[in-house]
Amino acid sequence: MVSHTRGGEPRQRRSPAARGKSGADAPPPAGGEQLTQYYRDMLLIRRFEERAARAYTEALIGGYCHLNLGEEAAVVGLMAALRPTDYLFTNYREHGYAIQRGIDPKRVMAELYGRADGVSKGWGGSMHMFDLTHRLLGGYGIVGGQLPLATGAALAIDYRDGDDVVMCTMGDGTAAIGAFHESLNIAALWNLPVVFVVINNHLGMGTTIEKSAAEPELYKRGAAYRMAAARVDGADPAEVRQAAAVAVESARGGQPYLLEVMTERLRGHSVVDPAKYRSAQENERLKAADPLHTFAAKLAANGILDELDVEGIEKEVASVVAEAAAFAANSPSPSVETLFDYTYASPVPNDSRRLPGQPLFEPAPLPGGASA
Amino acid sequence: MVSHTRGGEPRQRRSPAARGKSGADAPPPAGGEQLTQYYRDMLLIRRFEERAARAYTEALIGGYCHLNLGEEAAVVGLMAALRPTDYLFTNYREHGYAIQRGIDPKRVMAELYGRADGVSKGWGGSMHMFDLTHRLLGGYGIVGGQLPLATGAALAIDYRDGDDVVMCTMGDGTAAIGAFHESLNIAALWNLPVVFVVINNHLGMGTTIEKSAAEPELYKRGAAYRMAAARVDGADPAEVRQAAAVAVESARGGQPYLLEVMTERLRGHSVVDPAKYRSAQENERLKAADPLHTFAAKLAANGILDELDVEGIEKEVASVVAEAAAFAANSPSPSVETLFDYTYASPVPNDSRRLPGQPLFEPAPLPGGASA
Amino acid sequence: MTIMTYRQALHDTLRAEMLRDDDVLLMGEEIGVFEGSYKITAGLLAEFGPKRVRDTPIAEEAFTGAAVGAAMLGLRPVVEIMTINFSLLALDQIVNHAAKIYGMFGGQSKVPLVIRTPGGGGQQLGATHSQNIELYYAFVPGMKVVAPSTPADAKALLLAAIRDDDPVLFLENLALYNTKGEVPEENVPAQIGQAAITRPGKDLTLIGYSRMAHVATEVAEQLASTEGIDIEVIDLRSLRPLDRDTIIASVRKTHAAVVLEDDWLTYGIGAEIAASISDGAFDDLDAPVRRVAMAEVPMPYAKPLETAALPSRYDVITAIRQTLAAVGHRTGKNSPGASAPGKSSAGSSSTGVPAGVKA
Amino acid sequence: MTIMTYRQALHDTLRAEMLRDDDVLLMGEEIGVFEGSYKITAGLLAEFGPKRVRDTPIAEEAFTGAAVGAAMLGLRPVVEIMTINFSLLALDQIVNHAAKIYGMFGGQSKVPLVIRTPGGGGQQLGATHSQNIELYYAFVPGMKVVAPSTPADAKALLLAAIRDDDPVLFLENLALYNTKGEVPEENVPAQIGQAAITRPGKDLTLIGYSRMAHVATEVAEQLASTEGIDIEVIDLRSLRPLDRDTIIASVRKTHAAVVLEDDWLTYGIGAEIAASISDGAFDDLDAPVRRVAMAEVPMPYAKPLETAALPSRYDVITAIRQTLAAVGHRTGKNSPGASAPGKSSAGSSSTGVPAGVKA
Ligand SMILES: Cc1ncc(C[n+]2csc(CCOP(=O)(O)OP(=O)(O)O)c2C)c(N)n1
Ligand SMILES: Cc1ncc(C[n+]2csc(CCOP(=O)(O)OP(=O)(O)O)c2C)c(N)n1
Ligand SMILES: [Mg+2]
Ligand SMILES: [Mg+2]
Repeated sequence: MVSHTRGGEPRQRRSPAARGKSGADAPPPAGGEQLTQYYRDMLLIRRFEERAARAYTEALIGGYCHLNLGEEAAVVGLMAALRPTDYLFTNYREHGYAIQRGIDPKRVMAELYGRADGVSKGWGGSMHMFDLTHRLLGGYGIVGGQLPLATGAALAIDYRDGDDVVMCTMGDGTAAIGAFHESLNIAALWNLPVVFVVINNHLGMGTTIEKSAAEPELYKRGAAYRMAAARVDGADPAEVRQAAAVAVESARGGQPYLLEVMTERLRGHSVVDPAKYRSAQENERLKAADPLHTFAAKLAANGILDELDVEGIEKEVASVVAEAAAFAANSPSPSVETLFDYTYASPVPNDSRRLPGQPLFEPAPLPGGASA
Repeated sequence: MVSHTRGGEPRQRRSPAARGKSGADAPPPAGGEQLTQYYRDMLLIRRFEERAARAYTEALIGGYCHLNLGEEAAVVGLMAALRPTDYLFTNYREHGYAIQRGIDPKRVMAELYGRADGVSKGWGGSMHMFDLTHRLLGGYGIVGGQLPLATGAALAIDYRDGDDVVMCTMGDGTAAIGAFHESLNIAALWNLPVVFVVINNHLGMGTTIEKSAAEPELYKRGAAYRMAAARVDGADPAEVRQAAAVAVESARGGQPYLLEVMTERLRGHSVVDPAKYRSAQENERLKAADPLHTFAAKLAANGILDELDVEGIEKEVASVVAEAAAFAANSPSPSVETLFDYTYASPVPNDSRRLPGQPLFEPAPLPGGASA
Repeated sequence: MTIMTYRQALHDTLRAEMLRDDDVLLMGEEIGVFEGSYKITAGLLAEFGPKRVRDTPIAEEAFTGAAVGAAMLGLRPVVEIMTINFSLLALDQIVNHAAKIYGMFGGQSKVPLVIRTPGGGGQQLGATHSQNIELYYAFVPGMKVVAPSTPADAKALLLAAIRDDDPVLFLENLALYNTKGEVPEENVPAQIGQAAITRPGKDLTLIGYSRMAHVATEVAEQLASTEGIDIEVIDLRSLRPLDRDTIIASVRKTHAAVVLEDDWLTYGIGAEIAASISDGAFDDLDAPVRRVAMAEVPMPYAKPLETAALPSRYDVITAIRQTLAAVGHRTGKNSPGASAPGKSSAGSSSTGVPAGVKA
Repeated sequence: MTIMTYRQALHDTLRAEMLRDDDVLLMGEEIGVFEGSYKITAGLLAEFGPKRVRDTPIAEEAFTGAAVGAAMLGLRPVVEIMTINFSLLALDQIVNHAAKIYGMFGGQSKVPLVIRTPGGGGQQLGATHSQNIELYYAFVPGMKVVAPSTPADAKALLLAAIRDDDPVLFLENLALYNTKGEVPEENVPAQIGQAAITRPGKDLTLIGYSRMAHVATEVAEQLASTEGIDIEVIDLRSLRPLDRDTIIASVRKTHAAVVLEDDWLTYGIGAEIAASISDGAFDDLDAPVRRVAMAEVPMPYAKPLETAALPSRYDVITAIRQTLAAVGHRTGKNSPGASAPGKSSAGSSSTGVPAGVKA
């Protein structure tokens, strides 16, 4: 189901020529093949994340590691609504998005391992994946940090009369931060081609949405900016894709959009969080609501997917994930020689290239030339 | 006229005992005497500000100086709705508020002059007036800076089950800043006794509200936090007072409130702004809409105020302002000896008390005792 | 005395102060139900309830500013900002409001506020989560900044911070939470604004704070036992105010100094320490003050790069050796313990080596 | 060469770059209809239209962050933050995003962004509007920070900043906008990262940036004519990267240095300059490096107090005199121009005066 609120008229309506067909309706419902592909994509994310969790316990991955477990349908549906030339800004919980944007899982896993073949050459890690060719403009670790950036990217597209769209995803807890307000206001004020997507798993880390938002129906906040908004169930990739397509085409037409996707986070906030704050019964509910299973059941019921297909897909996916892990394990660490290579894009004199043990100035040589 | 939007139910309704009579309706309409008093108060602000503007041109006042000219009815009506024990946080455009809170105009003018008898001992100036006994908890120069502070003051009242209310005023341009969003959300989430008041003069400095807010009907933003909200015409002090009283009693009952007061800024953003960006016709409109004259006319029409009264009040006010200026002119500047007295409230060793010309360490005495 | 972790000392002190004074309340993200990102506040929500242990929305600016406002009305809020990196979002409320309100209004309103926040690095958290920016607070008049390196100081300085009437930035460190040490039973607050000589010595003054004060003591003990080098260790404890007297008095005795910091070298905390020593102990220094700090890069995620960018014990020992060698080279004495009466110009400025060559 | 104000040089350069490159756009509060709080952008909205001269809402964090995002897609935004005090609200977008994006993603995305903002003081704007916090940017790897003191440098450095592919904090100063100087017709960008010797001299090195570089030159000229003291003046121009080589080479020649800054002394910009000199020119310094800076208080509004808190020409002259006296006291020479070959320990550490006594 989808609930809506209407946005105001865009102040400066773009010519369809410049912005592409504007305000288009939802695409035709997905057919069996496409639905099967969605399932395959969801399963890939599921198995990839499970493998990442294991690699973390094996100390092959470090730092913070946040997984998309339970949000597979949302990730798949959202990414399916984007053109390859559209841009994505997201947060630290972005492995699945990277894969769905078309980045080879090998390079995603290699980044988690901190290797030179990773999408960010090992400099970013789990929270900071970036790939220009697939127009993933970054996972960001500062809550809300991606919103102003996405707004600016949309401004650049608009500035050049391009017809690409920027999608910016965030969590429900992120809707409380100032950048949310400032960014949505500017995007609406300037009719920028951007879709803000709240992945509402009703939890920050352990804080529920009721404890972080005075208006917990977050899509309703669009009204504060005369921004069109909707809420959609995130358990079904086809539904998500339909709602996202409407949002994306609205943005393409010069009307930014706020889309709220209702999801569940199957595990802790990050791989190290045991989520003790959840009751056994809550965990039961989560198991039952697992979108991977409910979606599989739906496809089975509609005769689109049978036991055998599922097994086949499992095998496929398993080998993709295994290859990714193997590739990551064999990829070299970035060389320490590169430590000073990414401070500045324009070389500049007097840039510091000193290691912690090195002096600021060469010590004067000792009398008799004995070295210190 | 007043337009309304409803807030949600307070999550945790306070006991009337703890919070005082909650959600009271507007007070009875003001009688003739009270209306005359409002007029007197408005005129005092008008003449005080005109005197301040003159003193600025005479270089008796420095820094930035923002006046309440055109907003007298809003200031008087809002302050009339507060109990003496309620708190006010406001911005840099606060001379009139200080006077209406009951602070002697002499001390307000002395602060503008930067003298020791000023409300902030000359340390704050035009933008930073503070007086604990009259519960003016500060004018603040950073746009939006007062909102989190006011929210926290309301938290302290709530923490101690007090039944005072905090009023926090701001301008329309301030509604675009992140602190607005963060503060209103927290205030509504925690049912804090605070009223946020937007003085909408439809201008930032030269930027119109239409260019700074995607939803220019700012009171509607209350809905994003399930916060009760209303908009009122700021040209009539009685109307403002009625609307403010509703807001204040709602807050006292544990339901924070967003009140938008529509006003006009008769001159530039600050005394040095010639407001070239305004058309002659716009300036004509402003003259016609001057609340001081419209309100006087209204009182005259209702036989509450005649020529003579007006003259009498003019005389009264003129002498109050003249005394204030004289007092300020004769008040001493704060002594340079006090420069290091207000860095810390709790004395602490090794606090720096060095003037710019003094060395960090006493220079070693010269051989033969010649001094450097 | 009991042995406990730095984390435990913080937890117990928060609890003790909340029991002592009803005006003390805790605010921050995930400090209640989640029991804190680093579990400092574990159990306190259960004991004191949601009124005094407040889980806030993710809104650093407003909840920190709300704590300032509450402090203006006499409460004594202790705010937790999950890591110091996120404090940038609250900086306006801290620097432009908390630190200004007492002075800007002529001393009419105190702001008894504590902001607890950990710095760190070495956890592979990447460029935005590995910064040490205590400088941003230590630079500001009106702020007080303390940085305990031991469980005992964590307790004593937290007591002092909570009872102080000014805004105090209380710097913790991810790498210190699990370190153990003796902590006295009694609740005796430390004096903010004073450094401590944690190891007396005569050959060289080694200065650090927070994690690096910890490293300093370890290295000093090691060099004493392995090479008979007698190092005096100073733990700054308070970054603002800064206790220059203790530092200068030490260097006037040892004639040499090495400063350790976990932040970036250029403009970092160590710059002020080195500048102050070079001024106050000018005639007593026998070698340039050496600084050991992070490499000046956005911190990479990959472990080998992160390790290379962070100061190590080996780096500290190198700096000490080179500094003692420089002392010997100027005083003529070669025993590491040598402490000449003062600078000799022998072969110094006459050695016409071009300065300013980067290593 | 034409004579024009610092303001005019900024205005003309912005205009010239917008004419040269369609990707250059301006964003900020009140820069269009209001023509800028300090009128730097006067007339540009009329000439280039609202698409390239964007009045933003009062939302420092989002419009600065939006400029970062636009720069990631190849535009070259020039943001105006009305005064540097308000930049605290955008600090997360600048420090955690603009300065990190190139490194954090392994060099995949450039951020060609310029942030123009004036510092200042002395305008009676009070505690929150009189700060000089360029340190917050100069401290951060990934940022470049320039601080022109003359109209010519305002032009040359702004050209360089706009054409640079990294985020550049371009520091202006309220007190410099109306100062005049010669500006070349040609659009020749300066080299970021290099200081300039604006007056050669042999007796003492006087170092400043922004307004204080201006003051330095004036004082040097005055002392040259009135007392025959020959001062070498260095204008840092770039705070990050910092050109230590130029500074050290000068001090190795003059043997004495005084550092001028408009920010607070403790942990201020001058701390790094003093620390670097004391290290790199250790054997050549004949007196401690002296720093002249603001008093460490929240800036009061009242004129007499504000004046007392700000460094004056008189303070600078006092510092120079006392430093030259200290040189004489160590070198035995008393002529201000004395430049001994290096440190002599004569009567230095033997003078047992307790150090660390605050003035
Ligand atoms: C500014 C900032 N504050 C706090 C944090 C720590 N933090 C990381 S994730 C998180 C919770 C975010 O919740 P939500 O927005 O719902 O996203 P989710 O993790 O549920 O996808 C917090 C508080 C941060 N990274 N940045
Ligand atoms: C954070 C911040 N940004 C910018 C400014 C500069 N400034 C001072 S007042 C003002 C306009 C405010 O307009 P509004 O909120 O409508 O209040 P008004 O002056 O109209 O009463 C601006 C941009 C500031 N003081 N603080
Ligand atoms: Mg969430
Ligand atoms: Mg306004």
